[in-house]
Parts: sequence; C-alpha cells; structure tokens
Amino acid sequence: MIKKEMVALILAGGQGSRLKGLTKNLAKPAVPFGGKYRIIDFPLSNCSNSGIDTVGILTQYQPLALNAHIGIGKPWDLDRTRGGVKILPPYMSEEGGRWFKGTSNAIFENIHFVDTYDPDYVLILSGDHIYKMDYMKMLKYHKEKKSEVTLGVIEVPWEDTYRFGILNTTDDLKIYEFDEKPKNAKNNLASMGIYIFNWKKLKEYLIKDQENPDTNYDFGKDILPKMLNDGNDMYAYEFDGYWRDVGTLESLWEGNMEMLSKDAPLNIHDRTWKIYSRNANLPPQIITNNANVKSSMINEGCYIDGEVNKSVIFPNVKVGKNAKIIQSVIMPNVVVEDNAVIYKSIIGTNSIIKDGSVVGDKELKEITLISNEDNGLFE
Amino acid sequence: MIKKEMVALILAGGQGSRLKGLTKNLAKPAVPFGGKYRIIDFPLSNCSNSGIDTVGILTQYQPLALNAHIGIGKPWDLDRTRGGVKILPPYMSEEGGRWFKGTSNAIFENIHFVDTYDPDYVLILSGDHIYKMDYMKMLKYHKEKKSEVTLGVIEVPWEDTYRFGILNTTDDLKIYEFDEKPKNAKNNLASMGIYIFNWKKLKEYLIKDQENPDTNYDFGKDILPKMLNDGNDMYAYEFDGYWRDVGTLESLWEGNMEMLSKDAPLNIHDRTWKIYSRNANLPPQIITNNANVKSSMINEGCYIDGEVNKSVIFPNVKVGKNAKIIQSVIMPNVVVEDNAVIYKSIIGTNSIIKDGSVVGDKELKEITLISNEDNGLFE
Amino acid sequence: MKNCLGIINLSEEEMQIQELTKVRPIAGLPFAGRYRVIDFMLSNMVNGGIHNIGIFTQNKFRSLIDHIGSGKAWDLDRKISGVKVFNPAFNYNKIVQTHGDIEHFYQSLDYIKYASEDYVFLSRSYMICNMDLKKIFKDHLESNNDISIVYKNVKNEEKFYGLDTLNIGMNKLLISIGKNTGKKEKIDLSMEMYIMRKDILVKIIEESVESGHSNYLKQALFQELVNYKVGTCRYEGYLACINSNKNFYDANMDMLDMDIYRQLFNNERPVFTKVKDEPSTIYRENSDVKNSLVANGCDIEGEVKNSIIFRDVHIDEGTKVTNSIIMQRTKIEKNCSLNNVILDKYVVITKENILAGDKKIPYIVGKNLTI
Amino acid sequence: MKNCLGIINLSEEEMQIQELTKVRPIAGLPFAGRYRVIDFMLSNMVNGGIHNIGIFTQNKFRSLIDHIGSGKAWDLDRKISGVKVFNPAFNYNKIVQTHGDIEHFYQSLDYIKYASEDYVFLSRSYMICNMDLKKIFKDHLESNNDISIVYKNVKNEEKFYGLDTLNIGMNKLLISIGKNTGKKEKIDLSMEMYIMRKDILVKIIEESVESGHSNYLKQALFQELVNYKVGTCRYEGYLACINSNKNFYDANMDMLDMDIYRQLFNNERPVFTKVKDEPSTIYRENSDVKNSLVANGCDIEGEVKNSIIFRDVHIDEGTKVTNSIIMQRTKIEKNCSLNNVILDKYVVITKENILAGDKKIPYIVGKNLTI
Repeated sequence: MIKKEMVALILAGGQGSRLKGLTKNLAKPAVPFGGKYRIIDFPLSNCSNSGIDTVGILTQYQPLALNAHIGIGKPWDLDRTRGGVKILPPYMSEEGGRWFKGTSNAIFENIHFVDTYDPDYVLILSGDHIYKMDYMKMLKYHKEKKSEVTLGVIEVPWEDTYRFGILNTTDDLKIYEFDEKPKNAKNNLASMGIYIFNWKKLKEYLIKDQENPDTNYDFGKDILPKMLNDGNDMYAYEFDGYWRDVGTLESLWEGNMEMLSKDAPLNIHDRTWKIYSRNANLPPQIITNNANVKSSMINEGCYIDGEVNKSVIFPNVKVGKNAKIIQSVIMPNVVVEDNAVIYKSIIGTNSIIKDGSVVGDKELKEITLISNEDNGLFE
Repeated sequence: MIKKEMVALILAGGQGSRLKGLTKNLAKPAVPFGGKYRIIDFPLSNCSNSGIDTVGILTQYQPLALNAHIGIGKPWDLDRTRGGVKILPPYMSEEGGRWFKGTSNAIFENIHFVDTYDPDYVLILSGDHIYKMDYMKMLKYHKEKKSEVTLGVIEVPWEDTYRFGILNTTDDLKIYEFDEKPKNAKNNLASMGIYIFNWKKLKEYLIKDQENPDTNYDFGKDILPKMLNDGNDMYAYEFDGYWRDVGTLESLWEGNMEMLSKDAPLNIHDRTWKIYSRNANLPPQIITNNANVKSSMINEGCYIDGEVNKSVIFPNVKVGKNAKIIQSVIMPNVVVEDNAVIYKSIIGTNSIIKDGSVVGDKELKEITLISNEDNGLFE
Repeated sequence: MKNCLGIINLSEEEMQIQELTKVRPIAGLPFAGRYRVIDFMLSNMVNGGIHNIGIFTQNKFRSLIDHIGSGKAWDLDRKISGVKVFNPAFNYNKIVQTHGDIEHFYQSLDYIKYASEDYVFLSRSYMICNMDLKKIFKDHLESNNDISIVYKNVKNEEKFYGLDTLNIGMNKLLISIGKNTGKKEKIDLSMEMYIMRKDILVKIIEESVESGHSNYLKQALFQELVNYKVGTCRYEGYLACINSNKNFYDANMDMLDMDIYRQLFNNERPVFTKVKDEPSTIYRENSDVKNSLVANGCDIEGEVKNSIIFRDVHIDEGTKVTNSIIMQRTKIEKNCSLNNVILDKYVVITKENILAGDKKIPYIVGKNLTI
Repeated sequence: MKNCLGIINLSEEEMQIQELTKVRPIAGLPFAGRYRVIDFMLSNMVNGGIHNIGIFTQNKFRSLIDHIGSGKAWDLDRKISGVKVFNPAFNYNKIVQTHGDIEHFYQSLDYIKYASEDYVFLSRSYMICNMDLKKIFKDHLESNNDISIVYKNVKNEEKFYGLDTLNIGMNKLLISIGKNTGKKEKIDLSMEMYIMRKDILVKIIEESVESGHSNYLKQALFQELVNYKVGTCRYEGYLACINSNKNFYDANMDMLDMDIYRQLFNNERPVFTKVKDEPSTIYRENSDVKNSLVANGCDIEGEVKNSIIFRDVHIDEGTKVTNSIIMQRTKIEKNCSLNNVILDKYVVITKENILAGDKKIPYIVGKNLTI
C-alpha cells in the first residue's frame, strides 16, 4: 500500500437526537440539506476539492442510507485505486461485538485502517457541519507552526460564546486553554470540530486513553485536554468563511434559509469549489401557470402548481393547486396536496400533506417538524 | 424503486472458527481460495451469471476485508443503477445496537431492504461453498412445482450422510422430513444451504419467529422445520455438479487440491460461467532457470526460484532458491525464503517462512496451518 | 429482450436543422431541459431489457462520445455487452470515399455477427417517444414474421411530410413503403424501427455490399423487403420527429403540455441521461415564472413564460423570456426581451437586447455567441 | 505534477514493424506478458502525478480505445480531467487530406489551451521505461529553461540507429538535435519527451499551422527550438525503443533479465494495465518451464524455455517453446517445436508443426491465423 501524507476520518456515527424524528431511521450526516445535498456531502466535497484522496467514514447509527449514498465515492471523485473513501462500521471480532464507545474509541478501533496508509497527518472531521474549506491550507499552517495538533476555529459573536467550545490562545494563536461553553468567555474563537493531528502522537494518546478507566472515549473531553496538559504544541487555525452546525431543528432550518438570500454566505454556484452529491435521474421541474414561486430553491422532478415563498424544495416534490408553502424546507418525495398550507416547517422525506390541511405556525415563530418512518429512504 | 422478481441474500456473517487462525481478522467468506479467489466470489459470480442483479450481503464478523473486496460489486458486474450488490451490516438504531442473533434474525433485521424491491422470491445463500450453479434453473423448478420453499440438494455418498443435513423426500422430491446428521440415514440427499422462498411466506415466518421466546434465530433449526410442520409445500432441487463446503482446514485444503487434477470437477477455465474476482495489478509470474514447477497453479506477481509440486500459489508469492513446496496452499504475499521446505500446509496471507526452515508433516498426513495477524489484509 | 441486440443508426439528414447541428449530430441535440435526443431511444432500449447496444455514428461524433462515456448513466457499463460507439473507420490510404452508411455497417459486421443475441432491433434516434419495447418484441415474436416495422397512425400534418409511410394490408402485413406527400388525412407513419433475426440483417448488409445496389442501409432494407415476410407493430403514444428547426422547437414546446409530458416521463420507463453536478435552481424575489420547464442550476431574477430552460441558465432582472428554448449555461443580462427564440449553449445576450422570432421560424443563436 | 498536462502523441513510424502493426498502432502492441506498449508511458504519467492526459491517435485507434476504456485501470476515470483519446476528426466534406499530425493537434487546440494546467509534458509512446517524472519536472522547474528535453546517455548500438540525438553544451543546454548515424560510441539519445509551459506549445502549434512550414509536431518543435532556451534532463534506467520487429523481440526478451525486470516493475511506480478475469496458470505434471515470464490463465503441458507467455495460452503435451513470444489466447497443439518465434493473438499452431526463426529475424505469425 502506498503512503499518503494525510488521511481524513469523518465521524459519522452520531444519532443526532436533537434532530428528532428526522434521524429516527437515518444517521445525522445523511440528513438532507440545501435543496439536494446530504450534510456529509460538505466535508466529503471539501476533502475532494482539497486534494485529499483517502477518507474513512466511521459509521454506527442507522447507516443504510448513508452507505447507499456514499457507495465507493464516485460522486466525490473518491473512487480511487489507492485510497479513496472507505466506510468503517463497528464489527464483531473474535473477542465479540465492538460498538464504538465514543469518538476517540471509534478512531482507536480503526488505527489499523489509518496505519495501512502510513500517514504523517490525520484530519478529523465531523459529519454535521456546513462549510467550504481548503484543508490543505490548514495543513500548510500546521506544518509552518510545527504544531502537534491544529484546531480549526471560527470567530463567533461574543454573546454566543456560551454555546461553543472556546479556545483561549496566545497572540500567535497557540492554545493554552479549553473553555467549554464558558459563561464569561475570555476569547471568541470557537472550535469547528476540525482537527489535524500528527498521526504518531495521536495514536500514542488513543492507546493510552483506552487504558484509562475514567475515560469518556471522547476527543473533546479526554484526548485534547490530556494533550494540552502534557505540553504538546497546539495551535488554532482561523477560518473566515461560512460555517454552521446544523445539529438542531432550528439551525437546520436557518441553514437552509440562509441559502436563499441574494448575498448568500455559502455560494453553492461556485464552480471552483463544487459541492458534490449523488445525482438523481429526474426530469426538469415544472412551474405551471397557477404557480407563484418567489425567493425559493427548487430541484428536479418537482411539479409546482401552487405558491412557494422563501422555501427550499428538494427533488421530486409535488405542490398541488392552491397549496401554499411559506418559509419551509420540504424534503424529497413529499406530496403537498391541493389547498394544503405549510408555514415555517420542515417536512421529512416521503411525507404526504393532505388536501386542505394546515401545518405549522401561522405567526411564523415556532418551527414545526413533520416526520415519518420512511424519512431515511430515498434515492 | 423498481420491482425485482428475485432478490438474493448471502449470509456472510459467520466467524468460521473451524478455519482457526485464517479467520482471526477475516470473515470466512473472504478467505482466499483456488489460487486467486475468495470464497464469496463463487456465490456472487453465480448470481451474476444467473442474471440475478440484486444481492444483499449480510455481514457481521470482521467485515473490513470483505467490504473492501466487494465495494460496489464492479468485478461481478453488480454495480447496477437499480439493485446491484449492497452490504448489510448490523447497526445501531434508536433502540440501541442490534447484532444479528442468528441467520433468521439477520434476515429479519433486513426485511425492509428486501421489501424495497418487492420481490416474489428470495434466494438465500451462504458465503462458504464452492460450486457453479444457475439459480434461474432452480427458480424455474420452484415455479413449476408451485413450491413454497425449494432447497438445493446434492447426492452424497451414503457413508458420509452422518455429516450432513439430510432431506427425506417422496418420489416427486417433496420434502416430508429433515434429518440433521443422521446415524442411519433414509436418504442421501444433503442440503446445500441454498434456498428459494416465496418472500411473502418467509416474511410471515420471520416475524413469527422473532416473537417465539424459544427460538435459536436459525434457519435450519427454527424456520424450516416450522414451515414443514405447518404443511407448506417444500421441494428438493437436485444439483449434479461439483459442490464443496470449505468450512474446515481439511476441506479447504482438499478443495484447493481438487483444482489441480487434469479432469478437475470444477472447470475454472469455462468462459461461459466465469468466476469473477477483484483483479490485482501485478506483473506476470517469473519461473527462473532454477525453478521446477509441476502439477501446480501459480498466479501473477509470483517469483518462483525453487520447487513447487502439487500446490496452489496465490498472487505475489516469492519462492526462494532451493525452497520446496509440496502439496500446499500458499496464500497471497507469502515469502518463502531460500532453502525453506513446506509440506502439506496452508500458509496464511503475508506470512514469511524463514531461510532453511521446515514446515509441515514430511509424511504428508497432517495438514499444518501457518497463520498470522495480517491474514486479512491484502489487495 | 435480453436476446436482442440494439442498433442506433445516426446517419441522418440534417438539411433543415443546420444551425443547431453544426456542432453535433441530431442525436446530440439538447431536448426538454436536460436530455439529448438520443437519450430517448437509449432509454427505450434499456427499459426494454436490451443490454447490448451499438451506436453507428457518422461525423461530428466527439460530443456524442463525451455524452455516452462508459454508458454508466444508462446502466450500460457492463462487463459483457454494454454500449459501443462505432465511428466510421478512417483509412488514410484509401482516399476514395464511398458515400452512405452501408460501408460503415459492413466494416463492423463482426460486431453484429458475433454478438450473443439472436435478434436485432434497428432504429434511428431522431424519433422521440417512450415506447414499451418488451411489448413490441412480444408482438413480433407472436406474429412469426421475418421482419416487423414499427409505425404510428397519425393525423397528417406538415411535420410529417416527406417521411416514410407504410401501406398495411391484411393481417397487419406490409404491402409497401411510400413517402408522405401530405395528400392523405391519416397516415401510418413508419418510425424507422425494425425488428428481425440478426442473420437476416447480416444477410441484407452482405448482399447489398456485394451487389452494390445500395449505399444506405435503409435503401438496402427496402430493396430486400420483398424477399421476406414483413409485418407491422403499432405504437400508441407521443411521437416527435426531430428533423427540422420547427419540429425541434414544437417538440420542446410540447413538453409544456402535461399530458404529453407524462407520456414521455414516467416512473415505469424513466428516461436516463448523464447527470450533472448542479445545485437547485433559485427563483429570486422579483422573478415570475409560469408554465415553464426549468432544469437545475439556474438563477432566475426575471420573467419566464411558456419556455424550456436548460441547466445553469442565468436570467437577469427586468428580462422577459417567452415561448423560448434557452440551452445550457446561457446568460441573459438585464432588461432583455426574448420571444420565440432558441439560444444554443454558452450564449450570452447582453443587456437591453430585444430578440423576437416567429413560432414557425424561431430565431436561433448559435453556440458560444455573445450578442 | 498536478499542474502538468500529459500528451501522448501516437503519430509514429511503423515501417519496420509492419506485420504486428497491421491491426494496431505501436502503442497497442502487447508487451511483457500482459501489457501494451502505451501502458508504460501512461503509468509514468500517473505515477508522476499527472491526472489530465490526452492521447492523440492516428489511424487504427479502435483497439486502443477498447484498451483505455474509461481510464479506470490507471485511476484516470476522474470527474475533472482524466484521460481523453483524440482521434483525427474525419470531415466528409473535406476530401483534401493534409499529411502529418500538426493539423490534428490544431483541431484539438482548445483542449490544450483550456486545460487548467500550466505545463505540458509531451511524449511518444514507443519508448518503454519506468521514469520518475516528478524528478524530471522538478529538474525542469529549477533549470528555469523554457523547454526541457529528456535524454539517456547510451552505448551506441544498432537498435538506436536513426533516432534523434542531442548535442548538449554548457549547463546542460541544448546545442542541436541530430540523427544517430551510428558513428559515435556513446550518444545522448533523445527520448522525445518535452516539458514546457503550455502557452509555448500552443504558440508553436499555431505558428506552425499559420506558416505551413511543418506537417508534423516534431518538425514544428525542432523549427522553433532556436527561439527558446532549451535544456536537457537526463534519465538513468532501462530504455527500450519499440520501432522494429527486432527491437520489439529483444525488448521482450530483456524482461527475462531480472535486473532489467526490476527496473521496469517495482512497487514504488507500478505499471498499470487493464485487468482481465483469468484464473491462475496451471502447470501440468509433465510440463517443464524455465526462465520464462508467464501470465495468468495459461495451461501448460509442454516445455517452455526463455520465453514470454501472454494470458490464456495453451501449450500442449510434447511441445517445446524456446526463445519465443506467445501472445494472448494462442493454442499450440501437441508435439510442436517453436524457436525464435512471435505468435500474435488468437493463433493456433496445429500439431507436429516445427517453426524456427533467427534471433535477428524472428518468425512472425499474424493475428487469428491457424497453421
């Protein structure tokens, strides 16, 4: 097997319970986003565009749709003879079944996979953030700083610091303290959940951590603080683009809405940094004579016979006559029958909104979720 | 999703502990066989050659090498837009982790997968037999007999009946009794572990079986006897080609040796029923001036500078000067150093046999296994 | 129809559709927002169970080869069989050039001969339809005829003038093939699709090359029909013939009729094409889109009525597009007005331009132009 | 070398290798048991990090297109870039045929111009070697020359007669290019590989077409070299030039020398080719194989010495094959004797045949023949 300078690992095993019904039969990274994508398309496309051709995806929770989506990585050009994308599920060994007990344990269980490529660096990503980032620039920074661990950070408004993991740094961005969800933050640089490690060093800590009886098997709680305490050089890498955690219904809704503005912070049309996904084979969208579409995104296979305003409509959605969709996210294959009205809602894949029904908060305050058993199943 | 007449499910989750060290880091269906294949290549190629384009592979034990081998099924022409081959691992759901508790439970947990294709029939295969068979002929028979379940059977010598699951049948091959490893067999038709079920009927029994507190979650022990007791029409389908279980070291060794004879019962060169596998990219084999090769199979990437007699040599094996290999199976990437001698052995992938060492039983009676931690890892 | 080889013959007349076919054969013409003309025949074959397809091109084959690629989009990237494009072999040493396509088929006769299939379904690509080939094949087998020709009974209209018509006699047997002069009110239009045993096609090609009496495969077929029992299979459903600018324009506009649209696009027999990585189309605040087919990746700020908009088209503020076909990656700047216009790919219409054609003679802007 | 476009120009002289190149270009010649000649240059490029490769063919391109396919075997089936085969466009309306390849490059100039890479590595395919292109590219960049030509310093032998030699001056700069007349004992053989900025190549092609002074790209390059600062990069390692039957035979036989074999085949820079589904080769009880290279899928019952055996060859009992090259899917029946023979693909040698050539003029049996 040929050596790779850097291997990426995407943590995609989380249940994402704050997304409620959407993740009942679906891993969080497989949740639809942005009119045609799934969340994991963003880190995967970033890897591909950054020139990283070896990616392991650690799965555990409801991986069927995710596995089918990723396949051998063709849509992201990651179907490589050497390297490429590999799905790493938990498995049974001679010693019995081994579920991943936490983020650090998941990587510990796959040390062998990483070692096959003998990398100098490992990039650890999570599968639930929306952003476009060149990881190779971060690696260059990591090397320049002679860092042991580099954490991607983003400036957040001071008033939001209490919601994030804040990194306290010296002037040259060397990290001296982690401050998890601080009440009185000393800094406003939040961790993005993007890490570059020197692989040898990380491996050493992973093995040590397994032997620690008090470990939570968690990167943030165990590995990183331990490494900092031991005096390893850790730096923050500032990212100044768009970055959003879409782990809650509110943030998922907001992330979708942000794509609709004229000066959308995430330029999805940029041909130099495309976001790839599995493309369905569906006919073009039909906008009928009765339709009235404004400030919305619509995808292939849709049939729009009603009103759509400030909404994101995924592929293969039918919107009936006199139906109204306001400030909503409509996931694939949904049927909105005639005269139905939807306000500020997220409608899960394969749902049917019956003729004349009214869904959501007319005042446009609360977000309503309509989900169903079949959320996970679409092509 | 489009309807499929028949979907195949391959049970590939077994540990295969009778293969000892070979399956320490490797699922049994991924064990190398026949000079370049893995065991699962046989049922997969049979599916492909039979025109079955939708195959689910149920994995559980050490699936990494198996997953990498199967990928999206390109080597077997099973990378289909609709259907194709899908790997079905156990996974975590809202209710927690779900290992497959047995063969029938494994299929129960994947009812949803099968239902996506709305098939009339389901073909259940195991991933540990070597044979070439047209499953479509069996389906034709199943339909003609108006059978609910059809079991593939093969005539075994009467003296071996005690080792097999024997089916007692009426003259028209209708099954009236299962006789597991009988001391005094009434018949010599052994079950091959190949079943065609009417899907609706099977599903009904799978669901019932889950609710039975005394179930072993096993096809042979629970589902089939229950169906027979309930008076369902079950028929045996006689197969008269070569069929071999390679689940023990002895049978694995014998199966390999059987390929070497001039009138080998399994014609691997038959172009009308090719056995497909992932093909490595290796240069041709080199037979040097010192080499002496007789009655043996050798694959690409090998360098043979010694004696090879009645042996099966997998890809990328080096055989040093004055080394001798007699009646042995040498798996990929093995290095046999100068002057080493190997008698009647199975040498696991990536092993090194040191200069001058002698391995195996000089009397050619016992089979010796040399295995190592890296058995699972080769391309 | 696993036992049937598919052949698509692209040797087509392009006289009446020159501007758009400068850079591509008719088979490669963009259609209905995201397809190319050949996608329909390819999908018909794949949905009919044909897994071995040969496409015989004439010139201008490069864009078509790019489109077909490995055949993945049609699930035709198979180990055995799949899709194969035959370009006419180009022999430097042989300056004498025979006209017609029969020579081309003769050069590749081994492909036809040695394919494992026993039957062959021969067609052109310029007839757009969604046809159940399994049924057609079944009809042919049950008829016990040597050859079957597929036809559609249509009300005669100008768009069918000059095409082949079938004279059908007793038991659906063919009497003769004629040209549609426009005199009859209803005609049985030949869809130029033929089913036969493969050895019959091989024999027809060989005999024709030997005798030299035909330069075109179609000529050769017509000449030989007398020697065989030739039947007919009737097709019901939408049919468009892409052989003139007007027919191309009208067929695209037909897609806005939901009844026709649903005849071409359904779940049972989907139309496959090469997929592209395009984001969703965005409709801006002041956009106004009605009765239109819109593909992915567009950014629409202006007004669009009764039009077909292909992928990645940008229509700026204040611009009105009506009754038009706007192909891929086109940009129409501010305050333009377009009516009865066809814009080919990569066209830029600079601001405040007014372009208007007539429904019968749409105004066409060729590929890559900026006006 | 991600920033470098690769171009393989197959416009090659086949005068001295006619029998084997009847059905394929030199680039498509089978080599070393399972490869084709072009695999080596393709693999050099891929191992050097070049991901965008254009292959410019002349005639007989069909088998080559089959071999390359989607480029999967070389990991070149990429979304952006990958491998593209350019056949000379065939214009029915233009009977006047210009000779040479420069016209072909000019037709596809957009491909070169609009590729995202800034540099281009231009080569032929008939030179077989395993070259570290990353190092060559680094040397070129550090030299600050406009163009670099790759050469190898070789002891002069008959096999190099007639090829280009470089006259190299101070600082490795090129003085001139000459022909090897065989007079010197050691020569700096041009490997006909050129690295330059892409715009230089485009300029050379455009100027050459404009002035009409060259029909071949190589001519054009030579003509223009005076206008640029041209350096040289030295290659050390095995080199074979497949431009005559004898050189083809000798180069295959070279593979039996383990030192040479290991120079061409190593783990660091593997040679990729299209893989085939073949079982292991079986050596029967009475077989006797020595000093030979054997590919998969063979069934050997007889004697094989000092030979190269391709895939799926059957050598029957009592047959002796020595000093020979036996290509794919050949069958040699019982009690034959072959010495210094080349059998092309699908040949059958019926029983008790004796074929013997000379090492200098091996006996060649063309494709598909039964004798």
